[in-house]
Amino acid sequence: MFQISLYTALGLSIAGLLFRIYRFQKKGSSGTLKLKLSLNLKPAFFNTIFQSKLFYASKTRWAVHFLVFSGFIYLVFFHALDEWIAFNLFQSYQPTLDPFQFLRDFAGFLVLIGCSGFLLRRILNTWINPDNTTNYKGLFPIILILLVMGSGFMLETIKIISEPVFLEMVEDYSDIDEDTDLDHLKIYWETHYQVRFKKDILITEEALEHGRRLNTDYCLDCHSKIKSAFISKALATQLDKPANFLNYYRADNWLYPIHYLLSFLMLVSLPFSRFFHILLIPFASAQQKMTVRHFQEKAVSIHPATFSACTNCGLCSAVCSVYPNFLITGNKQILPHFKIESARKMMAVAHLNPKKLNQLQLGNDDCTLCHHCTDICPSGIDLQGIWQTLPQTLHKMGYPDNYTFVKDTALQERENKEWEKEQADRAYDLTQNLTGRVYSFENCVQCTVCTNVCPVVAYGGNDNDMTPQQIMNLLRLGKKQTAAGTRMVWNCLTCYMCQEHCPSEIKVADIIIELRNISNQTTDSLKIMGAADKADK
Amino acid sequence: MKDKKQITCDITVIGAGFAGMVAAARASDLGLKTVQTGNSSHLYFASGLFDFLGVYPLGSRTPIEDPRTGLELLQKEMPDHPYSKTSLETILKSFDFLARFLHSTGLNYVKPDKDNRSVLTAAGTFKPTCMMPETISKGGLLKKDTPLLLIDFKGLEGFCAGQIAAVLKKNHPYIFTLSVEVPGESGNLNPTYLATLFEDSSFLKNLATQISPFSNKVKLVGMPAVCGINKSLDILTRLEKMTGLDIFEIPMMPPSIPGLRLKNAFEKKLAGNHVHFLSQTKITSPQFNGSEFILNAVNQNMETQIRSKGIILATGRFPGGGLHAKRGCIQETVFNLPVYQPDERSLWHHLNFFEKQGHMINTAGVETDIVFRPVDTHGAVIYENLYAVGTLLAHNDWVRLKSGSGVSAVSAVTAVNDFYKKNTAGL
Amino acid sequence: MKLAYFPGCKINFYLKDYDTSFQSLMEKLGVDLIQLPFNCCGYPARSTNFEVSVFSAIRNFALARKYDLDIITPCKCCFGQLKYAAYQWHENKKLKQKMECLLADENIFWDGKTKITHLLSFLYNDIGVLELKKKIDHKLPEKKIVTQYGCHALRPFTITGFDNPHAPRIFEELINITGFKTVEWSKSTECCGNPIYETNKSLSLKILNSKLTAALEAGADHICTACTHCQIQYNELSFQKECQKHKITPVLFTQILGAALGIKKEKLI
Amino acid sequence: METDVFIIGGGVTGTGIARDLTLRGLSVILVEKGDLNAGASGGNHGLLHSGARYVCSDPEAAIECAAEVKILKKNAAHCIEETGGLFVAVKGDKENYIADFPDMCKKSGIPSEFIDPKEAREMEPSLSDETIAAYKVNDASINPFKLSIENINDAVSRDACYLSHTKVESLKIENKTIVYARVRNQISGKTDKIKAKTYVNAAGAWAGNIAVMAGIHINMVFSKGTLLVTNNRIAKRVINRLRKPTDGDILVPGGVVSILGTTSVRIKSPDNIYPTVKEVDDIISEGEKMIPELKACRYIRAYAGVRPLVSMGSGNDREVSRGFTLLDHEKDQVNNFITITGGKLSTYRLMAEKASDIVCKKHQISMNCRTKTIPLPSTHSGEWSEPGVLATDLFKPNTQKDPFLCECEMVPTSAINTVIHSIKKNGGTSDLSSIALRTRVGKGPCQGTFCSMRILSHLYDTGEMTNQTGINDLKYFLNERWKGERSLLWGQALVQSSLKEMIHCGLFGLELIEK
Repeated sequence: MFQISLYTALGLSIAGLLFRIYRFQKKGSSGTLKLKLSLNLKPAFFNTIFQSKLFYASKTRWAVHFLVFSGFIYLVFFHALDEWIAFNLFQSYQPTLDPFQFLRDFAGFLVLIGCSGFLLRRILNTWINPDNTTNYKGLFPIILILLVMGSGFMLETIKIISEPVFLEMVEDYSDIDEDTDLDHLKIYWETHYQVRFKKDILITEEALEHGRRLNTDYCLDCHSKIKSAFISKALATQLDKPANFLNYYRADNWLYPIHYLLSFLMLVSLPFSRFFHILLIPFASAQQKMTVRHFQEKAVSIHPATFSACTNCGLCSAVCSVYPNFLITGNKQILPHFKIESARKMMAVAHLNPKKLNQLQLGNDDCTLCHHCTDICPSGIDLQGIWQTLPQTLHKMGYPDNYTFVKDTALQERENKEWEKEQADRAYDLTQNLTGRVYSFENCVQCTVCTNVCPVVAYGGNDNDMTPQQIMNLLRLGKKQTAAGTRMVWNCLTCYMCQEHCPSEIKVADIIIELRNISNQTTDSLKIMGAADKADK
Repeated sequence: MKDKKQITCDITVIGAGFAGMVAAARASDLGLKTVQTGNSSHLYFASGLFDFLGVYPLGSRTPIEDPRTGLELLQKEMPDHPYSKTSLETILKSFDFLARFLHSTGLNYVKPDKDNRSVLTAAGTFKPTCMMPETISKGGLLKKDTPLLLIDFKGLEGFCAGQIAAVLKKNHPYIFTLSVEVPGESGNLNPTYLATLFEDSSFLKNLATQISPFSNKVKLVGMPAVCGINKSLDILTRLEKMTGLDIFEIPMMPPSIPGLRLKNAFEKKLAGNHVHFLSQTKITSPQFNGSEFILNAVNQNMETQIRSKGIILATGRFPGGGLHAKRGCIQETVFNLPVYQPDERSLWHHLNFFEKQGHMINTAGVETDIVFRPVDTHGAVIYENLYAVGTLLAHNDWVRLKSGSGVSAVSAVTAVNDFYKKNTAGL
Repeated sequence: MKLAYFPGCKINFYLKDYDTSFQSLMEKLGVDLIQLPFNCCGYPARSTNFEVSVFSAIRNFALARKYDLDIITPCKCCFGQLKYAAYQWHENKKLKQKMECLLADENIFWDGKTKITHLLSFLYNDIGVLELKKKIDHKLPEKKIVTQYGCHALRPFTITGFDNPHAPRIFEELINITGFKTVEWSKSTECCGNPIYETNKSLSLKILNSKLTAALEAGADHICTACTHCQIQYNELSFQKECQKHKITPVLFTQILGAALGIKKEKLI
Repeated sequence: METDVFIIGGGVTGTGIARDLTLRGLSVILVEKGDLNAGASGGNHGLLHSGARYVCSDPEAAIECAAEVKILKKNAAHCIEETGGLFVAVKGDKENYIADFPDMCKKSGIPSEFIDPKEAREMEPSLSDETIAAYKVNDASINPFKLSIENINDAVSRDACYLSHTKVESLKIENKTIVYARVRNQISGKTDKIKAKTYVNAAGAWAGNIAVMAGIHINMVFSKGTLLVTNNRIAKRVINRLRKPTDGDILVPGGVVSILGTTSVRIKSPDNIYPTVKEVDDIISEGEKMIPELKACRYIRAYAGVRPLVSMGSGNDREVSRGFTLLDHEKDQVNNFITITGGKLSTYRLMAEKASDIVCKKHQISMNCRTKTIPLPSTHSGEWSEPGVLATDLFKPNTQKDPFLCECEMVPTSAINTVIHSIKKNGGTSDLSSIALRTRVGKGPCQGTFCSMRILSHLYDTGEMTNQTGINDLKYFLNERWKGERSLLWGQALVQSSLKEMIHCGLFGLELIEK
């Protein structure tokens, strides 16, 4: 029974692993995101064993996380795999002997504290959390661990109080045959090992004394006192009353499979749940980070597996340079830990909700490539690398940046769109509204000085359409949207030469910049409309 | 709440047009601590030619040969004209100062000789002027019947060699034209960019090769005034060497490159002389506390309080913003000085745009005493150390008289000199 | 003297040596820089969303205000943007109200008093050229160098008030004390082309090239920058084929001044 | 030259008649001493009256209008902008007029709908807050230049012949019929005889002068109207002052500008008229009561037209009927000569129809008028006369290939070339003025400061011009512009014109050039 479930679990888990890897490779081969072999192992090692990056990012989080990590590792080697590891390492190893008996409990204890820490944080600061789906995804492993631990401790407790288990041990490890000796040992174990027996035996000094001697003879050298298993002991004292009942039904026998089945469930879910980050973080941290030169040479490639290393801790968003953009526009897709989630989905299923993708494109446009997110990411993901490659991918999928979008849409299309009205109605009172007020451009005397000092006009060549002063004229002629769509407006360097040189002191550059604002809003609404249409289809 | 600042100085020049620049130049030259406000970009409208007196009396069919004789007559007949407040030598002195100052910046002007020179313009007409950049000077020596090559550039609007040739045909039968294509430029070429191209030697070579074939037909070559922005003379001489021909520039519509050269020359040098320049800054609520002026120089983000002994008002006319015309009347914009002007708007302009007598509005302006200090209606000086110079001055239709630069220069220099004389003791 | 150090976004990843050299220069001049969790100056958002751009800047001001510090930045873009935002904040009541509400949500505020200064204006106005000159102990060789005034500090003058926008001087004066000799060139106040590098690379590089040619015509060995973006743009030299033909190298002002002040090389890169 | 019908005058009426007759199969020659719309057809609001304006002063004219407008909106839609119109009264306007207005409209069958002043101000934010009453009517704006150009083009396409700059010098009369007309080309000076069966005098304000050549006296009354063009479009709709028609009480949107008018001044002769400073001031001070913005806004130019009215002997010209006058001179002992004058832009088609009917009667042609039914075709040479047209439909993404010659109104080189082509096709000369007539050139804020020079040099470049007349052409063109500017030169307009003077007099010294 145990064997079967163990091997099926192992099989499943390995199959899953292979499946994930296969998927990654397939995605990897698709365009910009290629597999990259150049590894740097040092950071990978430290970040895996000591979670160094998390340590720099947030001490408390590191502490909590490390409790779970260390405790869990111990249990894996000195409890789950003791037959292969513990016994071979220490000849004297016995799960029931100190220090191992104590350490096991202690490790379990650490894991418990850690996990409750996780839960606590998740309950406390909810804003940092992504939407519910990932929330649940984050919870699943924690619950599972807690269950495993719980079942483990229960199992131990039950064994402690169980009479049958006691008798079996007596069978196996002693040659006591007289009832009196057995009774005395029972007395001793009842008092010192908290075993609960069906019928009470009256306790006498010498019986107890005799029991102690028997215990030293037969038991002590492979079964330490249970006070070292401090948690189970505590539990055992709680289970005083139902003890007989439990013993009668041999609770230990059916608790044991629950325990290992839960553990096997963990094993199976490894490739498919948040557990996966245990393997992915080392991998991600091992990936070589992008440098300026990479981008210059456009030799950027992110391994898709790194996307999945994200644990949605949200630390990146807390340090994001364009966080204020999110505060005003409210587009979640500006924040890194949302972006990577959608990016991951996009990689997984190419047909993500168009609205979402559009949002992602718009959000990602705001990124200033300040590298803060990559610096802080505890999973060691090269986030900036991703942001920098994302536009190409999105463009391929039909979500170009605004510049390209405007370049490819005919100017006539921009005039007299229904949204133009609402945009006109939307009071520009928060901006200077230079484009809306005649006096800001009517003083133009057509001297073309602005045009003459404009570097874009000078070097733009065939890429030019309108000159700055023609933009002023377009505005006078009431063609705001046309003006907003011109190459001039979008190629403008914002070098303010025109404005500084204008004899009529017209705020030429400010006007052009405001036009680009308007054009961006126009483009956004065009895109959103387009995305909505796509979504309907 | 704007950024507040305080400056104290000897003299403040309000206005960064031609007159303003001359005043600032003179002041800094005399070692006065100078602050200048205004918008220097109006120099883009300057032809780069310095007129003395081109036409007198108004209505005469032809320009005058010798400005001196014209001046004498003018001083007799127009006692209110700025020139009548000064003397020939002062005028020549100020021209001389101007030439020296500009020379020190590497912008060479030819010294005026006795007679006016008539410079060929883009319209094919001749403009009587007194001083001109050396790059233009050879155009002022244009003799009848001299074989001439005119160059224009494809895409440079408002300048066509054929047009000038057609207009000149009567007196200059031997004119060849050449339309140069600028490599890699299909469409509209603006003068400034074209001028920067001249600073690229490969472009120059290319141009030379296109001109050279004419070297056996002509001696003289005329081209639009776009021959480089910096070191224009060097570039021109290099081109002359390459082609073995005499070459001159022809001034054209604004934005004018000779004007731009002036702008750069003045700005660089004045900045070097530590003239504190507040660009695009307006003077509001000027006050006089008996000993010094307290000016509020305001722009978008800065509010600078200037405490200054003297003020040179060189704000120009309507384009410069020195004068503002309401529907009914004309006002001076900074000190709201009394403005001499026609009685009603119907008198401002003639029916004929090209009226030789000129439009009455062009004689409007600020009236001053002999050192160009504004006077009130009774002819009394308004402020001891307030001077008005340049086109702001009344009774000077500079457009028709072709006397713009002359009046600006002489008034600016005289004013600064006067201030200097009176106040050096205190400095 | 204490100042809040506003590095700007790009410096961290693209131009670490500017970061380090700037910091060690300030250390040398006895200025201690306080690192605050600043966000983007808002310049990039200026052409997409006016409100965002202003708010980003104001949020930084508020942050500095929290510690009662004035801000210094080595980046001309950031300088210009922060100035610009401050101006808008003072001009535009409605905008101001909205910003104040948003700040209140994070319980910070700004009273509009925080000053923003750029490296150059700081050295020129607050330290003073003569003061610096005294400190210089490692005169540099007389190399010909041209200056690159970044656009956004210089223009619009009526907002930044950095220096005479048509004939600026302070950069030259500051460089000339190091021993390097500045030479006149036509394009010192013109844009480097970086703002459109991402969107219209070819044009951006054309502009860069035109500047390099002009610099060579002027006979310069180096181009000196005091702006993150300009330097990043000039660093293109080493990536772009068409630029490599120009025998001219961009240098950071902080590095040459640092060297002149005798700061060790490794603290400058 | 010989033809069926000889038409004098290239205004909307003349061109309208030309089209009407060619549609009825007659051959036509049309002469114009200047160029298209040189007279009142060019010097008006470009307003397509709903008729409401005349409901009290002249009801039958009002009814005429209403009927005609319907037809035009159907047939000449591409020359018309359906702006809709408002009649608004402000504090101090005559209460009883306001009160009677709706019934009077009803009487003449003109739809008008009362709107609450507040609502009116929402529709037209520029309206004064002292607005006390407002009525909605279906006025529209029409582009008279395009109208004439399209009319004549359509006629020419049916082998009509249009001679511009051709003046009628005399009419030769033998036994009660005109035998031929002697005409002189104003530019070349060549004279020519034109024989025709019928002679139509559509010379508008100059109809009297023509009639005299046939020894007929028409008692013409000339009423000058001055109008102002603003720098930008101030109102979406036509805005009329709700009161007895008088000065400065209509604001008509013309594409991207607004046109404010008008005055009515009795003058002796229709020749060389120009807007005076006083008129301009009057118009503005009246207009600003209705729309305060008009006080501060920048004006580009002013122009004047002459209303040719045939007097019924009374005093105020506004009393004289705006209905047209059609005279068959048979009663004056000249059988093949008719005169059509007066009337309004809105009713030009009707005038043309009525005139043509008589002509056809004389030619024993039974065919009825077809302009009622056949729409006016749209040709390309017309569209450049439309304000801001380029910026909308004809915007070329890359003007590098096709630079603007006129920056203010964005007229590219290609447009100038097409126009030059069409001028030459109609036997005209491609000089600045005739290009300006057919395009927006020189109509923008700079009023020819820069475009004049640019286009001139383009003409030389392309070899359209070779002799030295160019400078005189330039001077003439600038002076024409000047007539429109001088009366409203203050503020920024004055700045612009001083710049113009600096360039063309200061630098080029054009004032010293002799003809």
